[in-house]
Amino acid sequence: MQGLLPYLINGVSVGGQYALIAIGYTLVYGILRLINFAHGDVFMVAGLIMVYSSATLPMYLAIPLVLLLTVALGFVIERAAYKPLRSAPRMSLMISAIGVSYLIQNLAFYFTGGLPQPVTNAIPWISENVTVFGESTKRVTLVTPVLTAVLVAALVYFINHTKIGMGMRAVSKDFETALLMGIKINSVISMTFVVGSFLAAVGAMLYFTNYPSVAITSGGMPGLKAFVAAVFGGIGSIPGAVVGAFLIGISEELIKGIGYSTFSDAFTFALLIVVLCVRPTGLFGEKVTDKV
Amino acid sequence: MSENVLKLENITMQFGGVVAVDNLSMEINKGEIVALIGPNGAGKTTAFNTITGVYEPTNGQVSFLGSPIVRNHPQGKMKKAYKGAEAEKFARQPVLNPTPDKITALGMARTFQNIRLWKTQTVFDNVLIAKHMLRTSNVFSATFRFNRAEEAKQRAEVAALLEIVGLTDVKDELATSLPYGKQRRLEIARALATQPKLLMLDEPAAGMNPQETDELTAFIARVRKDFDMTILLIEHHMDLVMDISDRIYVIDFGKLIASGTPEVIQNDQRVIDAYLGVEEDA
Amino acid sequence: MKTIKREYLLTALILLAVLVGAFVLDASLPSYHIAIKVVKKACVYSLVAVSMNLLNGFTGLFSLGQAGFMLLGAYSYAILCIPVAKRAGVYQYFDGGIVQFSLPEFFSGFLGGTVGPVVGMLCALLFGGLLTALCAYLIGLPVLRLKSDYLAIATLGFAEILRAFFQWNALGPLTNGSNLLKNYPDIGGAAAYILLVGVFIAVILLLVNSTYGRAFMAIRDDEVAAEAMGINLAHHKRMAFIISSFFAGVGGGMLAMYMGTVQALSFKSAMTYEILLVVVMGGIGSITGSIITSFLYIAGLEWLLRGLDSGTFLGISSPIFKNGFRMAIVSVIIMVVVLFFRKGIMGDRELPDLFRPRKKAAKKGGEAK
Amino acid sequence: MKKILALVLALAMVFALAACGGKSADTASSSAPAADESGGVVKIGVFEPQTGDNGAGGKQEILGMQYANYVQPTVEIGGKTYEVKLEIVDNRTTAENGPSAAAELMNRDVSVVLGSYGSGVSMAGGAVFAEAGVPAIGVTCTNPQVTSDCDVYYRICFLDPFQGTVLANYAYNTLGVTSAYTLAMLGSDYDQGLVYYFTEAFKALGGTVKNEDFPEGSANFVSYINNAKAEGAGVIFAPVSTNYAQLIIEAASAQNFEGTLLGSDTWDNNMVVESAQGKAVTVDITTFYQEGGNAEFDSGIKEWINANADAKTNNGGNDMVSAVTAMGYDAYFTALEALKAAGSTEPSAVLAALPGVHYTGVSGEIAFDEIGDAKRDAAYIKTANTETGAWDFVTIQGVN
Repeated sequence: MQGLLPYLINGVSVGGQYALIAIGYTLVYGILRLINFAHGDVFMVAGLIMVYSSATLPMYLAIPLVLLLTVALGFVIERAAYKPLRSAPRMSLMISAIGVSYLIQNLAFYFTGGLPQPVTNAIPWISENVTVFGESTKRVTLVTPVLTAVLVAALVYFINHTKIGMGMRAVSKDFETALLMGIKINSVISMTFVVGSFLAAVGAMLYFTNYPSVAITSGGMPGLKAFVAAVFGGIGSIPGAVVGAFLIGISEELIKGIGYSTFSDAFTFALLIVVLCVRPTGLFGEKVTDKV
Repeated sequence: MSENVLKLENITMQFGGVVAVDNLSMEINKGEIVALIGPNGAGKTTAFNTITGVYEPTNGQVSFLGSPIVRNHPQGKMKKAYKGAEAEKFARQPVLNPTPDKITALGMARTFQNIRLWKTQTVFDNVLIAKHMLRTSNVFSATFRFNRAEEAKQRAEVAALLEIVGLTDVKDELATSLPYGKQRRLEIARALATQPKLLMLDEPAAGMNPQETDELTAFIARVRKDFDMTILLIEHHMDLVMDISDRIYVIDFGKLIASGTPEVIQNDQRVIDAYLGVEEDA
Repeated sequence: MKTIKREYLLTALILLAVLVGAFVLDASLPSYHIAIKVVKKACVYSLVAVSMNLLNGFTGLFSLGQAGFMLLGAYSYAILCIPVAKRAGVYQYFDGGIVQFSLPEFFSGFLGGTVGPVVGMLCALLFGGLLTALCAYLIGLPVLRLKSDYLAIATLGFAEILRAFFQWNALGPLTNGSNLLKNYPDIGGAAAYILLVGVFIAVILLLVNSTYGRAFMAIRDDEVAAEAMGINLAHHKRMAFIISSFFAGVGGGMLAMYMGTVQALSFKSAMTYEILLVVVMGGIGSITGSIITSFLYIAGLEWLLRGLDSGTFLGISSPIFKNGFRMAIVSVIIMVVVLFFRKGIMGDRELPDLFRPRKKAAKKGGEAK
Repeated sequence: MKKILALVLALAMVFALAACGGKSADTASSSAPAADESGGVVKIGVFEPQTGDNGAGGKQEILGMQYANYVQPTVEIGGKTYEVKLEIVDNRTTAENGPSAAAELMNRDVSVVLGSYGSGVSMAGGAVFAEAGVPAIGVTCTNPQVTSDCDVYYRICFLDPFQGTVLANYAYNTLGVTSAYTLAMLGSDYDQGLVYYFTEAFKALGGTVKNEDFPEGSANFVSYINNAKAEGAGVIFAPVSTNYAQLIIEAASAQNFEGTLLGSDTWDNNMVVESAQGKAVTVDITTFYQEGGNAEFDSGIKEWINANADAKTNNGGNDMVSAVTAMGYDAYFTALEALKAAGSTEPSAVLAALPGVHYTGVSGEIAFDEIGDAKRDAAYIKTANTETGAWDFVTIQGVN
């Protein structure tokens, strides 16, 4: 391995991208106890919307449009595919999530013709090259962690200090009781998806600035990795998801650095299994006991 | 004094800082019907769950037919946090913590406060599945039907059992389609199918009207007679408890406050206070 | 008593008709005909779907490791069956590989050229199943303690790890690394597949209707009650996991047979999702449902619905019939089933249930709600 | 009730299925002689991925065939004029979908098959073509085993051992590099095969090679580029699919990699070259055809692509001519030559005639050796012009 630095810089950048997706997973899991398999695909669709909108609209219109449409997509998915199953067993909900993921991919395939869509108009400024400590990288690499930190801070404030945030916390603690207390469960859940999708859209814009094209499978791997990050950090915990994402991003790049790239994905999953078996609640998760 | 079936010694169950069951000791002898009563939240079901292996008690020992089956003493973090008594009594003995199925296999079967029948199975199959425990076949002999004789025997036993409990006419119905009273009865039949030596009923009359409760009382009495059964029950319905119990244990806030025959309990001031509440300055 | 006999008779007749149909298909059509390919692939999917149903539907363990287990079975079959003479070509980058025998050839040495290869192929299939079962046992040690969705994601992870190992060049002399394994024999036509899969599914059916199958269903319906009635959860879950994996491994071996080539890349999590959705559409807990849906799904996707992708379907031409439309339609159908017909096409009923007197069947269906 | 309805529907579908199966089988046996009398339609099967990882490449290859079909929609066989119809079936890139896609083609009674982009699925389909005795002409499937293990498979492109060696020679002799770094996707036989031959040849020349793999779905190649830099590699050889090629170019540019990125025929794609536009990278590739090699073909196909919106979309949104498109075009005409030589639309006759076919296509002379491979001894080397975003011709390179 050459100096550690370029790998660390890259790991931080990758971790930042995972973090924004991981928060979406962790929020939804915290409230619905659902692994939202479709979240990675929402991320991909956000990338596609960015490609199309930035090709036709000026950037100051394109970015809000991406955010708006992605948020709408997240909202619609929840209303259409998860809400009708609220009283169904958890397995049905998860199957529905897998079905939605399958559907989004196939629809995206149909509309793109299966071709990766080139990112022609990347967001300026952040896509330029800069030099840090003598290592060359894109500016987005540096922007991502900062923006992630800012968004997480905003999110934590939102959850701790607003009424709907309080609702989210209540629902994640105890679904039935929250319902009895007069919390509007549906709007809280919708809000969760809105927030998750918003972050996914931001993540997608940063992520695809780094890469030349959006393929319909682009969401799969980042989605899965981000999920692992969320579990690693303790699913349901926002700081956990962020820390987990950075740890996974960095360790992945280090593994590539020491020449075991064959197992860079396998390592992530192995880590997941070890965490699940040794400490199922992750680094920051709370313990839940089942009642008999 | 007849043979001792179940014996609890100093059972304590502490969740975090809350002591749900505190130093509970009790005994059940063969052929008895013993009731464990107490106000809501007194720790009855928790005690029940420590006996059946659902929870691992923080301290204490449970013996069944003379041999210890569950045993624990405060360990790890609990050592410091432990608020109960007799922390050292079992410290030098090995910890015993079998899963619920092992305890059932020893001859102790239970029912649940909120009925837990297998909802996609018929009445007959619900009872038959409980016989699974008694099989001698392995998965190969069962799959390839080398266990015909055993299967036939079990089916016959289940049919006989359903006949005794009066569910033969509904044996092909889905268990969850039965009326409430029959579901209770089915749960008891299911427990009996494991051929237990001790039957443990967790609030069998919960949610029943007086008439159903009367029927249940008669039913439990008949079970004791027909199966020569020893029974431990948790119950709120005082009529039922007073009717059929030989002895009663009363707990409040996890602690045993009284024990004895129904007559004794009925006149015990502490029990009356626990149930009716006591004025602070009284 | 009389009605029971009638419904089993009808079921037997249908099964017989299917088998005869397969023989007729084999006799009347060339072996490369699409109908035969569809039947073969659908058979394989049936077996794999049923094995998944055994775990997810009957035992209530939500596992997503199916593709990994199929990978193991497929590679076992291929590695054991490639003729020795062709190994140098197949393992072109690995000096002919380290396995230098072939089960079909080995058995034809003393059982003759007609029976021997078949015995060899069956042995390879069973070996693949056993290896998969062993692997499932090892994987099960840590992961079966996990609860529903964690179990799903852990098994998914294991499947991906397995795939990485099989593609690893260091194991190339055994697995051929990222390259294809091929040139191994196929066992026969549509009828052979139907017979073989029929036998395996019959075994699963026997298991499900045995005392162990009932115990599995008890665990699915209520774990706490099952444990309280003396059913050892760890033991039974592990057993279901191992048995399901065994059949997934055998199914993987048959998929290899059907495909003619094996490459680890095919066994992605998308394959698991595909099979899971087949199981769901057929009805979780219905073996008949899994089989019927497998046939409908494969026939539709590989044959009947191809028109949706290439411009003309059922005589209608439309510009919207372009590439990807077929998959889009299929996934919309899947979502509709998942959301509005949650019990799938069969619910938890089997073929004979359909011939039971209407009233009772309806009652059972109604109550299941 | 709903369930019974569903079941009835299901059964109906199965019967319908059986019915069409039977019908098409009948026509299979009777249609061939009937066509001879009226001089009807001859069908050429197109076995290509339109979906999956290789969907983009497959579509560009189909474009060449479609254009060829547009240029030459008829063929004279045995004194009669036949209309040529392309039967396009999607093999979804992966081997498990190969057999059924191939069988579907057989079901449509094609006389000869063209394709596929990607060797793995070609081998999976090859078994079915061999069973049916229908000849197949590989367009850009470069793995030696496609033809060596299949009697009915021929191909018009060069092979991996050749291409790998050409690239090694080019890197060592022309670029003067002694240390190479290779990057291949884990699980892709195409990538791994080329890397193998490149490594063998490069080491034989006296160079050192470091091999690494990346898992499918990777998007961040920065660490790999860093590894290459750490190795002091003068070239990064990455024979990967177009999507990864773009990502590698992107990462190499971001990390200021100063050596040369070496690509194979898959890189000959306008999206790849566009992603190199405006970046400080050197990208050299080998391919089958260089735009400008045949002016008439170039202008013709550009006009056709520009007039056809679907074609343009499939070509990645512009009119740049990829080598695979030219190869698809040549494959179509090679097939027509075989049909003419056979004097019949019977697959068996076409198969018998194929070994003797000679055709001068836009990509050069096409003739087959005894295995069924094209006799080709030269590859085009192109470099990406980072200013214009187009490929510039460098040289024609042989093995020696």
